[in-house]
Amino acid sequence: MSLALAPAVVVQRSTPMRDAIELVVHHPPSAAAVKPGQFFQLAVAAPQTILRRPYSAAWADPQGGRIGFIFNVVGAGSGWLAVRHEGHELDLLGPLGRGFSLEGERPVICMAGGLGVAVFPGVVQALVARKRRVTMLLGARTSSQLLPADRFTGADVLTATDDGSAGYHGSVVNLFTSTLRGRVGVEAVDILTCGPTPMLQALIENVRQLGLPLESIQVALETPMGCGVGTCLGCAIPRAGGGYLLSCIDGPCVRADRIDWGRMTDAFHG
Amino acid sequence: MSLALAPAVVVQRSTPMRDAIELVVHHPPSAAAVKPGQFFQLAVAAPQTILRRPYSAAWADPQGGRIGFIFNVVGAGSGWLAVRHEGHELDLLGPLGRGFSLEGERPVICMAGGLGVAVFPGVVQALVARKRRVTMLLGARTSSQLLPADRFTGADVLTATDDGSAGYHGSVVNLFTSTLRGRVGVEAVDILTCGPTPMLQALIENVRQLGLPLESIQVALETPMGCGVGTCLGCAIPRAGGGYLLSCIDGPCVRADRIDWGRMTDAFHG
Amino acid sequence: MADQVDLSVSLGRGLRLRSPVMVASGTFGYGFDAHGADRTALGAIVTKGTTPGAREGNAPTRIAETPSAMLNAIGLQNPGVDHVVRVYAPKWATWDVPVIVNVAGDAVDDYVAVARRLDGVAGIAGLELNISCPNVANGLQFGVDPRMAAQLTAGVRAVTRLPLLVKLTPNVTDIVAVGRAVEDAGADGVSAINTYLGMAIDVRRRRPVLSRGSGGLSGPAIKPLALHAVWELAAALRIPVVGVGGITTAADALEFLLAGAAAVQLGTVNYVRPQAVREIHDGIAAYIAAHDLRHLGALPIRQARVEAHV
Amino acid sequence: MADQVDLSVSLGRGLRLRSPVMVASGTFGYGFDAHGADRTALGAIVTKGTTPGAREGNAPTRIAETPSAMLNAIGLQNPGVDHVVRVYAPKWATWDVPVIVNVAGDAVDDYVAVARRLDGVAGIAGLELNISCPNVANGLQFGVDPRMAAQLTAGVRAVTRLPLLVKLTPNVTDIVAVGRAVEDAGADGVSAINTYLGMAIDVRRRRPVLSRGSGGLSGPAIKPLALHAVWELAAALRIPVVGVGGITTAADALEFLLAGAAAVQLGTVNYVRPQAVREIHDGIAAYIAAHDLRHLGALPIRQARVEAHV
Ligand SMILES: Cc1cc2nc3c(=O)[nH]c(=O)nc-3n(C[C@H](O)[C@H](O)[C@H](O)COP(=O)(O)OP(=O)(O)OC[C@H]3O[C@@H](n4cnc5c(N)ncnc54)[C@H](O)[C@@H]3O)c2cc1C
Ligand SMILES: Cc1cc2nc3c(=O)[nH]c(=O)nc-3n(C[C@H](O)[C@H](O)[C@H](O)COP(=O)(O)OP(=O)(O)OC[C@H]3O[C@@H](n4cnc5c(N)ncnc54)[C@H](O)[C@@H]3O)c2cc1C
Ligand SMILES: Cc1cc2nc3c(=O)[nH]c(=O)nc-3n(C[C@H](O)[C@H](O)[C@H](O)COP(=O)(O)O)c2cc1C
Ligand SMILES: Cc1cc2nc3c(=O)[nH]c(=O)nc-3n(C[C@H](O)[C@H](O)[C@H](O)COP(=O)(O)O)c2cc1C
Ligand code: FES
Ligand code: FES
Repeated sequence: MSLALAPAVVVQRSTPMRDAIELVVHHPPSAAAVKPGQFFQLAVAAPQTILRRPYSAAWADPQGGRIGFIFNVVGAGSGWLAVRHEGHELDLLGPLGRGFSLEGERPVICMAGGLGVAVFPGVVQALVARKRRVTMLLGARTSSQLLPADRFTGADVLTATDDGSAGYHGSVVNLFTSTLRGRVGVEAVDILTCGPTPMLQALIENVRQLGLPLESIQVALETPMGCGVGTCLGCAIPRAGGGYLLSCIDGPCVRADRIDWGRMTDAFHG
Repeated sequence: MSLALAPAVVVQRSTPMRDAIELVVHHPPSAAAVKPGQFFQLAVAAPQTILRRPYSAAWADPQGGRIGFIFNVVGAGSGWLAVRHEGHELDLLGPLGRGFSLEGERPVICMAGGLGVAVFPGVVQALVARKRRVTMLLGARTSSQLLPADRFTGADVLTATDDGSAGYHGSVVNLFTSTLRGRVGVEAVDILTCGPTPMLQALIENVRQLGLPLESIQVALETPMGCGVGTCLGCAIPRAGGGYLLSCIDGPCVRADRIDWGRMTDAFHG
Repeated sequence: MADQVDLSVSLGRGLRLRSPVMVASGTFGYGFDAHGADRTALGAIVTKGTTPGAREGNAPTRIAETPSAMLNAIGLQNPGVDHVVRVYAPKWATWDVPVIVNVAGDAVDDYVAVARRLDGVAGIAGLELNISCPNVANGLQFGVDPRMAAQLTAGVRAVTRLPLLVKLTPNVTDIVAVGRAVEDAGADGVSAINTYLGMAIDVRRRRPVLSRGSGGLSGPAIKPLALHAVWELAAALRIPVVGVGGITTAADALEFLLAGAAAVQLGTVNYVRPQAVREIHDGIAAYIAAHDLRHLGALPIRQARVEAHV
Repeated sequence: MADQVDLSVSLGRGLRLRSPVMVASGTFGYGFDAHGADRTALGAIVTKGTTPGAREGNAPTRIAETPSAMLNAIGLQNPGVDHVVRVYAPKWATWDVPVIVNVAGDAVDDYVAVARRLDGVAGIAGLELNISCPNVANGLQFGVDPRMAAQLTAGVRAVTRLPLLVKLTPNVTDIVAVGRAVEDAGADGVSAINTYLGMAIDVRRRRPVLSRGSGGLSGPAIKPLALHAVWELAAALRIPVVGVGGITTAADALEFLLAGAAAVQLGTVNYVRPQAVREIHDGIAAYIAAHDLRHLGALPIRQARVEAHV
């Protein structure tokens, strides 16, 4: 593992969709090393906090030595990140964890709920580069919170909003169920997904009902983390068959059949 | 006491001398209320800190509703203040404490060591407005760390530097001793001073040797503070005759004869 | 809507507060100096620790900041109980917020003397026995030993009809044992907790920062520790537990109320955000309204309890 | 100049470290996962708590951040002592930094079994008995009772010639009594301290954040508490005291060394700044050089001691 400990510099700050911020940092070694689905632990100097915060690389540009992060403000750490501007330094630790496995030839459905979309620009780009057929399903509360489709060049983009202000009126999981039925053969897709645990639960439920194999799904987990490198044992998630996986080193991208979804609900959604 | 709890806005940030920063905030009620020598407790959102930090109002402009603070970076709180810029908000609590007593007709010697100068622009202005004759003695390590003389309009300004790069070569206390001897009658001055405890100690020593009454000296103390309003009892300073004064409400400006300088040394300089 | 929520709370023996938000001993003086706090949101004021005679307190340095916390070794500087009775109590008698006097001393007799002197004095709503001050000689001795704590409580109980809180120290192996002991000895409630024994060293001067060497730690840093103590006590005691330690936001206060505290005290935060009393009061009201709980008594959670002795 | 300073330290029974900066149990795995730490600045690695058999640990949620600190309830997830002996020890035997195995269990027999299994195994430089884990049933029982702590220490002492540290819990009234007891029972040193019992409540979900309800608090918030414990222990014990708790900077480490610690362990900071080991090592060296002290033994201050039992 190559770990960036030198500071990266923020070279761009923007608002890619409502309530979200995108920071682009310049850090050539990290940009060259990161794989789609991997994350970095970002140091935050917010009052009273001590731990780093895990953020997926939204995309990387190895030539330009740049990485993008897309996030929303949910607490002290993200609040501090949100007021970083061009020229500020950011202390990255990473790239960390296992990204998505992109091997194979089957069509891919990418499915993002809310800020789960943050991981996908780079994933879709890599899949398209591998000439795989990609359908990107985006779910949000309302249309202004959707990341624009031009961030997924080469993919079919379908959207779902809770309020019906754009695309499918309803949850992205329901959109998925219909899309899957309509567009591709049921056994013949890979599914990559990231989003809130309830969305993942609903997806798993649906997939089971459809009789699809969980093996074809990879989820990017967003479990709270301590170290991000496997030493604190704090990011455990229930493993199918007993025991635990560490989401920072066995994940964050994990095949859905490796997770015990029943115990997962107890832990994160009871 | 009128306490400012509404946020003030930084309207100007500058570097009045080397290693120092001046923040000007807009807050009309505080600017109207503050007296020379009083201070504010400034909230800082630096990592791991919780307490406010006490800072003297360097000057106030009641008409313009503005107050200036001059400080250097010594730790987390001042480090955070140092990166405030125009448009940022600052949370002030104050004005607090007792300022200098400016009554009387005698000539005044103001004597500042290092960042102790921060309290004097407003003090000198008020003294000059009262038509008192003012001599401002400024001490610093080197010439670039002296606040420019034009901040003390109407006063005679004399400087001392440890390295001799400007004015008197030596300590401001030694400059004082010679000035006092040369310029004014020994019993006929009031002395207002602010600076590091060792400087204050040296001054008291000298004044005693000269046979001057300690009553003619007022010191602005910079004891570490908790609350700034008299409730934590944390800012005790040894009182002449036994017991303690609270530097936040009995001071920060205190007549030198009210302090037990022997016990003061034990506490803050042993 | 949050306006209609009933935030009143009873701490026993007729001591009824209109708000569960109190201010903690040593952080609000005797109620005269702290400005900016909105008294209409305040349940009660607990005064600085008060001893039979006046005390000058410890030599400086008395306080030091540490990560998310502060150390103090004030040493019970106070004007003595006579001054309190003669000068302060008559003023308190005109206030509409109850004042609880925090009582301290070096020996059982000191506590009894102060309590006796305060009994029946107009303007005094209750007593809080500080058996847990880390900053005076013997300060902790009563608080760490259940038997001594009970003796002291019983001694004071015998001379006063005032509502009686006992403030526990967390510097013990088993705080529940001390809590049970003072409950049995007649306390109407416990306040948990006082400060944690801590220390800071000035590496430049190569000596402890505080003149006494050690001091008591307070502030956000100790919140998880205090919360755990309150959770354990609330499960074990029948009398009300008043939660104290590191509360700075409404969410913090709610953690304590959910853990089973009947009321909370704000300490160190008073130094930093005098408006915290109002904000926390309103935040609690909003939460109760939003969760359709109607009153404070519906807050405590216990069912999630995993094990008895974690 | 700082290069010429001797930073080596002896922890007894032949355990000599080239640097007083160790990494604390549970924060560096078994030495294989933590990247970014500069091992040339490292005095020793203390492993995750190791039990006779493998353990899966507690259900999530296992960690939570609190002001300047974190709570953990990992529950001693570890691969068991056999795996350690077979897979890890041979690798450690090739390293130039000593590895100390942190030993845990539910009963005296567990500790003795692990210690016996590790005795004489190449690659194992010492043992640290974790008699203070708040996150498993019975975890604390040995640590809070001087007699049980002594029994456990003596039991392990009887089956191993390895250097033996005993890691104390701060969740006691009198940590010095426990320290004395394990010293008399044959410990070569004590590590002080393990985490403080704490808790966080999720006010949105109205239940404890951690699956176990409570957990152990670590990080900068506890530094003043740990420092006080070390100060007291160093004054009372003859064996070396290893200081642990909230150290994140060289100044923090120096506070512990000035308080009398022979060495320090970095815990939570390893998660945040892997380079802390190097920075703190160099900071200590620079301080010693600047103060003309030449070696670590000249650091401890005691003269400023104010009172015996503050
Ligand atoms: C591998 C990984 C990749 C991630 N990538 C992204 C990303 O690209 N964009 C993005 O916006 N967010 C991402 N997250 C989530 C992000 O890490 C958290 O939102 C962030 O740590 C919150 O920090 P805070 O200080 O702002 O909030 P806190 O004050 O720590 O918490 C605020 C609220 O958020 C909850 N929370 C805290 N941490 C997490 C978490 N890890 N997951 C879910 N809820 C949490 C808390 O329980 C609390 O309710 C990722 C998380 C992981 C583990
Ligand atoms: C009434 C009053 C008025 C003041 N006015 C000014 C002013 O106008 N300009 C200015 O630059 N400073 C002033 N000070 C000092 C200023 O408050 C401190 O420098 C500041 O609080 C340090 O905060 P920090 O977080 O940056 O440093 P910290 O990290 O808290 O401390 C850094 C170092 O400074 C020392 N220190 C901390 N507080 C004080 C203090 N109050 N006095 C002296 N040393 C301290 C610490 O012991 C430590 O060595 C004033 C202090 C008082 C009490
Ligand atoms: C400066 C200071 C002085 C204190 N004095 C007393 C006291 O006299 N009596 C007492 O029982 N508690 C005293 N306390 C403890 C507080 O009442 C409270 O229990 C403790 O600070 C924890 O709460 P906090 O974290 O909200 O501050 C004092 C605390 C501080 C910070
Ligand atoms: C996630 C985590 C796991 C820990 N596991 C152990 C353990 O297995 N054995 C042990 O003795 N201490 C364990 N500790 C305690 C640390 O070794 C250390 O004593 C404590 O964290 C205080 O130091 P710190 O504040 O520098 O982290 C653990 C601490 C953390 C944060
Ligand atoms: S976050 Fe520490 S082990 Fe995964
Ligand atoms: S700073 Fe609190 S009493 Fe003076």
